[in-house]
Amino acid sequence: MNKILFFAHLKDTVGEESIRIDVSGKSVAEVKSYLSDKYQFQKFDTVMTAVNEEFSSDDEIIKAGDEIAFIPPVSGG
Amino acid sequence: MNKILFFAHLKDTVGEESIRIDVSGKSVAEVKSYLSDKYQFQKFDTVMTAVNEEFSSDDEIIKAGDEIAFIPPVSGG
Amino acid sequence: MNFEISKDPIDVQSVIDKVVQREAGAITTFIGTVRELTHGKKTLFLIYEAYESMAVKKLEQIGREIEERWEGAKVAITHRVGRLDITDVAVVIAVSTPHRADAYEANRHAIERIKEIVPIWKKEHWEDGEEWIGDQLEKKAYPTGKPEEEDLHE
Amino acid sequence: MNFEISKDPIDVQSVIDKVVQREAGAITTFIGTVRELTHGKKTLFLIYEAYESMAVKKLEQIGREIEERWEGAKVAITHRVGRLDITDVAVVIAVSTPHRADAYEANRHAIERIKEIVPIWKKEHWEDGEEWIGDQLEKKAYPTGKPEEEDLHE
Repeated sequence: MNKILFFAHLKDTVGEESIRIDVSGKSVAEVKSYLSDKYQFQKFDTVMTAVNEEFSSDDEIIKAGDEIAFIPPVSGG
Repeated sequence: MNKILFFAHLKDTVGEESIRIDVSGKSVAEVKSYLSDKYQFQKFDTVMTAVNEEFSSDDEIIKAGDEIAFIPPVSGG
Repeated sequence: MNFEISKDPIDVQSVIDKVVQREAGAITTFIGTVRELTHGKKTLFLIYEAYESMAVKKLEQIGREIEERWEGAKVAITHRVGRLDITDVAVVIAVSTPHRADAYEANRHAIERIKEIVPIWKKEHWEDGEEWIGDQLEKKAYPTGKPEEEDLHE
Repeated sequence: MNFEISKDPIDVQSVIDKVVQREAGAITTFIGTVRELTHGKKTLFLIYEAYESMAVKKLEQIGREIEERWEGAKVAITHRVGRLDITDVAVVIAVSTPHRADAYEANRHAIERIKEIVPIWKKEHWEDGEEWIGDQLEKKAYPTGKPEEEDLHE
């Protein structure tokens, strides 16, 4: 099982801070594509992905228990 | 009459913060030369002069009541 | 804890206190405050949200970057989350160094990097609406050493 | 009173408070502290002395320079005098501006100008002696628009 976190406009779109689904064995790109289709995310091409709190590339393969977060362009400071 | 102020190493050399003498009609350069001879100031060539709290040039002429200050290289901050 | 996300108002002095050192002659702070007008539009208030655990790690990374690049530098950063009104303090960055030029440069590096890699977002609230703000640097902000998304798409 | 010479310890927050403005998104501070080692020599404590009335005028002049050059900038500076121990705060410069790059540059301008034109001096006390320090910029610091001494000598 994997926890998937949403922030900012993605959270508003999903209506939840996080969901739990099993995506182990899939690549980050596959997970992004699946969720983008499911939720009809806007501006998803500028969204980065973090796996276990570290930025990841799209070809990283998800393992069981990995926490995945989608990171829209940040605006802190 | 004029008040003449000394700071930092000049004050230590003179042994006083200020003296009162009449130097009206003299130029800043003349006053500097006179006091430098009198007190045997060290490193006096890098000392600036302020007349009434504003930096002055050596050819400025002192008027009665002017306050003159000798400003060694500053080291605030 | 030199790197924090805080739900409460930030006490500037307490951030400064973390970087005081006998070897330092200079401390710079950057205090980001909520500005009323941006591009002529009047902000009423902001909401800041963070991926808190990762944000702390990224702030720590920025601290390490600075301590490696500017000798003798010490860094502390606190970023606020939640609702902030005009003039409220969103972030405090304190950097101490032996010499002053470094304290300015290292501090500037910290705020630029926060705007690139730290997972914190702000939602601006105006009289006529609200919006999550992104991409403030007006470029896509990918972390160093990671390929661009485009390069990964087939 | 945004420009002060103080015999008492400086409260950093109170200097910051003077530059808070609704139009500002950034406040930078520079805090000059007493460093233990300079060129490998161990300082025990410092004495700062000022030509106070002129020093305040020169700080005000620096404030005007900044407000003319960086749009929307607001400045406050307090410099301490008297005996200061290691890590004590000698000067606090706070600058607020609408945009952050200006806040760093304007603040840096302030400290450089303080070291050029503000009549304040420090005496360093070491284990084996004491000395008035001058000419920290390692150049003669003549005020803008005034001829050099050499040019005036016959």
